[in-house]
Amino acid sequence: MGTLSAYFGRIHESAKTVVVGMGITWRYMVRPKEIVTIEYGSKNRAPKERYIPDRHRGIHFLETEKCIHCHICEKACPVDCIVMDGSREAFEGAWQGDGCHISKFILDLNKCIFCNLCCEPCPKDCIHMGQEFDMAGFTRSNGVKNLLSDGPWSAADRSREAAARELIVTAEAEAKARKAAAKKPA
Amino acid sequence: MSSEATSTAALAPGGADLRTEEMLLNMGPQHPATHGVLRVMVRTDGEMVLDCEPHVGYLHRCFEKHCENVTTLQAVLYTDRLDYLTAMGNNWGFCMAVEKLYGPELVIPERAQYIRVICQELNRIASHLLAIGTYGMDVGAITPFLYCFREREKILTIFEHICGQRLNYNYIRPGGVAYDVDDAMLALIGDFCSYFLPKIDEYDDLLSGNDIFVKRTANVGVLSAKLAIDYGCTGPVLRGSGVPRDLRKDKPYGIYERFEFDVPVGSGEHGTVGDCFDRYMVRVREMRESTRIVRQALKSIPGGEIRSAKIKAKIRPPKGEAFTRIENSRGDLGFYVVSDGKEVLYRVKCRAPSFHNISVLPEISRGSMLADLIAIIGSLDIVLGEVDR
Amino acid sequence: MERGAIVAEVRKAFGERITEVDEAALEPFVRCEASTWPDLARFLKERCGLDMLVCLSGIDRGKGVGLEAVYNLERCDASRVGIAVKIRVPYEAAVIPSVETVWRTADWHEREAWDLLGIRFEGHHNLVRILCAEDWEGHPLRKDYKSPDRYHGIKNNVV
Amino acid sequence: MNMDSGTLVEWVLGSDAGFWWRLAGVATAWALPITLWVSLVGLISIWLERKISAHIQCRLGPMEVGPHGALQTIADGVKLLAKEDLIPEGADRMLFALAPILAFAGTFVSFAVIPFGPDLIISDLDTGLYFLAAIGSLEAIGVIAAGWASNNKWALFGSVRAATQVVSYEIPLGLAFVTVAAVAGTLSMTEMVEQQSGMFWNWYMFRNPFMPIAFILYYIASLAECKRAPFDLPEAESELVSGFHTEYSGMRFAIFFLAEYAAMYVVSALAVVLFLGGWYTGIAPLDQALSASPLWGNVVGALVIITKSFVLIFVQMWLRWTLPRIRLDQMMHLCLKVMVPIGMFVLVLAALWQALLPYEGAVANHKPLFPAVGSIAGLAIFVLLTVGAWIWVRNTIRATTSFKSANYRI
Repeated sequence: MGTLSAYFGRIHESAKTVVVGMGITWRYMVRPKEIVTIEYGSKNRAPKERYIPDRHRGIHFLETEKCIHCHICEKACPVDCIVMDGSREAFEGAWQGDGCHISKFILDLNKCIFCNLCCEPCPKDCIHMGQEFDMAGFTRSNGVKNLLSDGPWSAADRSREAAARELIVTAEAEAKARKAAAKKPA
Repeated sequence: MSSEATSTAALAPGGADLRTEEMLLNMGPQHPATHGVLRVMVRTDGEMVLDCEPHVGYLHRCFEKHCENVTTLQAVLYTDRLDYLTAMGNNWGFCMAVEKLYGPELVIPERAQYIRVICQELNRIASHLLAIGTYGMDVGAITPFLYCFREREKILTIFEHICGQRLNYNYIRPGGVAYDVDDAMLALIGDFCSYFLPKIDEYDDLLSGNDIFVKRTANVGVLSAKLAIDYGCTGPVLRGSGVPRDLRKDKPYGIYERFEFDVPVGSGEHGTVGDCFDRYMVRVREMRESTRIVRQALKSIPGGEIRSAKIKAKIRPPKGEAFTRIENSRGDLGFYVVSDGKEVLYRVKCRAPSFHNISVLPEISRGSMLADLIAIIGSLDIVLGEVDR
Repeated sequence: MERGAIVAEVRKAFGERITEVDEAALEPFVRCEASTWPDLARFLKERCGLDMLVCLSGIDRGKGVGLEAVYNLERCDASRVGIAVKIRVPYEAAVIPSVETVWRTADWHEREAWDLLGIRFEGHHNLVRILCAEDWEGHPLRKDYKSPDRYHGIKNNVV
Repeated sequence: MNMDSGTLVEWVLGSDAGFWWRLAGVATAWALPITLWVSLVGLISIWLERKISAHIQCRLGPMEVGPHGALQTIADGVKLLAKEDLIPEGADRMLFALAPILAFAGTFVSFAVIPFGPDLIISDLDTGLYFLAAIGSLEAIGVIAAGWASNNKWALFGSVRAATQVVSYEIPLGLAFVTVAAVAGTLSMTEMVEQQSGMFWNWYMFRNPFMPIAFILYYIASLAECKRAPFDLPEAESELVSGFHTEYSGMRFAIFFLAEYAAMYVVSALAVVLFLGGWYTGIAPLDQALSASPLWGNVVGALVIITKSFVLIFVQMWLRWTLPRIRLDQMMHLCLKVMVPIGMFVLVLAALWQALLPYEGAVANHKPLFPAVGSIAGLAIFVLLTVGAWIWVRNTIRATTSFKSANYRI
């Protein structure tokens, strides 16, 4: 009798666990609001700023006006994906940085591992990890970006850059005002 | 499996009247169940595995050589790529070794310690979720895998908020952590904890309690405690064999001595101690314990600095040698670092838990069936990025 | 048994064969000659209970010193007492007796050290490369290693 | 449409001169709609499988091609057609090409005896059930041939597993067949359905207290027969890469795929005919009203049988996305040590019940008291099983929460 009850006990146990498992899967199946995936490129998707965190490490953007061409980011890069060139003297076709002239700022995204090590030591805080992450292309040269000519890729980055610029302008104006105020009594 | 193992031995050619032919089966490096690029040479007799031999090295990326060529700070992000499912732990392990070189004067700020613990435990949950999910898939249950990924996704998003990346964090740095965590993020983690605990019950109902699953994993791949220690197995693999060894308890690093948690060990609920089910169950229970730790840490996290001022931007570890280990989600992750006082470390050796855990595979899979071999590989939960480094 | 006791016992049993002991280092260690190592290994495992070989690190100490193998041993109980054993061998005779029969995990670790640093472990049953390809030339973690320009016709882009 | 098999055969054999033409004509006339139907079943059930699995797993599933991805399968079919037809080196080329056709033929021929409506049956054989049992295992030959011809060890493993599984599960399947036959007293499909007319408690499922168990046995065995999870060992993708069709690609793979889904339909439709009242809705007045017009009787009958079949297919899918896969020895254990003995007992007891309390059936409109006891007992057992399952689920499953956070959107 013991073996018989064990035999049917086993069947009971198996059937029970199968049914319980089916209960769980049923519960999810009939609840569309549990669905966590979204369609790629869905129009219902919120704008990127909403779901990409602020600290997201996407494709870099550079505030060219601030850059002083100090090569620190180039040195910090563990995979040598940044190549920059420029000089203190003005020359044709160069970008005017903060007293410097940069002629080249190439970022090879094929190599980049998005570690943020280039942004951290920047003395002028001018290179940033942006919000754009879509870098698919048909050729490898597609991944090589010239940060001087290619601006921020996404709207979020553009607005962030604009905000940063505004900050500089206001800071400069404030500094000027302070200087003027300091001069007056003298 | 023991009785079946002996019967297989009798079935082996020469032992039986019926002459059967052995087959040499090459499993991997491209096989859905090898969790990466592991190649296992299997000698089979029908469905029975007579012997198997794992071949590793298909993912060798010269981690140790890299570390001899990049600065200490840059080496941190190479550790991300070891056990890419527990990158926080790798960061921490490496940073701990570097910090040890600085000697006891180096004090890591309290807040950084707490953030480290929270991140590490969340990462442990994420890693175990993947281990459980893929284990379900190895034995044929695909749905739990997706459920686990759903939860893991939330943890990864939390990490994305904290440090900007989902997998290769490069977050824990020598002397502290890279960025501060704001209160909203901490609240988010708290919300996740309360959401997550009931989900573990669900996995228990759906997978761990399922009779087919239990029958597939119980008494399969029994790893005795002695063998596990002999092979240097650590983490859930060792604990599954009933050995309650956990560095967080035995040699508390960081601030682990402040938290209350248990060390789950395999008890042979449905079979022998040290079988696949025990290893699996240890992981499930560890997720609960990790959630406990995270909650305690969230309660008592102080404010303040997140990076020690003693470590400058240019990290030049003092001359010396240090070997430290942390309890990563797959076992004891150790780093042996040798510094000659330069910015670049002289030698970095990584003691990878998966490297030990996979080496025990031939011992525990002899005499099992082919389907069991898959279950055993899954229960060892190896990450080839770490085995091959 | 504390670490000090282990060291004392080892000293008592091996005397002069232990060439150096440093308990004050960040990683306390015992140093011995390669010939002493099998005996010491067995002694440490059987008498001192260090039943787990946590890590075997091969280190190239540079010209004039040679190669070094560091064995981190530990007792797998709550105390987790451990000690490192360091063995130094010259480049020209980089041979250390294998301890794969003492701790079975040494099998793969010794293969790795052979693969990456070229330390030969005598008595190992299958000392072949484990991480690098079987036909790889040289031992990459040696300090004098030069990476080949080509491997099977594939150009090496790393400068 | 009403074409009696006897007359059809006579018609074909009738004239010597046009025999082959007539045979070809009849074959085409029947094969074409069945081919279309098989393709349609394949399309629908593959789409269903994708959507069901997706919704079980909190996913959306295919959404792009057609509304809710309804045309995704067609797109995939086109892709498979356009793919290169690969035959691995060292393969047995002829057998390799033949195997998918063999596998498909077995399932395809089964449609010949499966009724869709009172008159919608290609051939109402007197030995319909027997024919099905015989022809159903033809698929195994195709699978074995595929595994052998591929010259791939994984494929060979898969095919040997398939052989083991299909051959051993023929036994409980056959036992379930015999149980129904013992109750029905016939092997003809249409006659069996006719016997189940009237209210739904006339269905064989509730004919006596053992029939629900026979149904469950049949269902489990049929899962194994068409290699569905948890019995998907022959193509266990995590163990054997893809089992017997590892080396197949393009159209040949598509044929295997189609055969699998067609087999799912065949076993489900068979379950409907054998246990669930065939084309009858189970509500006597409705059936009577419909059968007044042969056209409506057939159309609604076909719809009913298809709906019931798809409900069973749905359960197959539901099971597949819930359960892990069992091991080979456990599969054999389940078959030989659990299902065969229980099937035997069920057969003996059902036959005894039938002998002691004969049920004349609704056809004769003769309803004595005792047979009603059988139906009541059968219904009671069924309700008991259902309620028991419900209680298990209620008592075990705990409530879970959705993720809510005021702070960030995850």
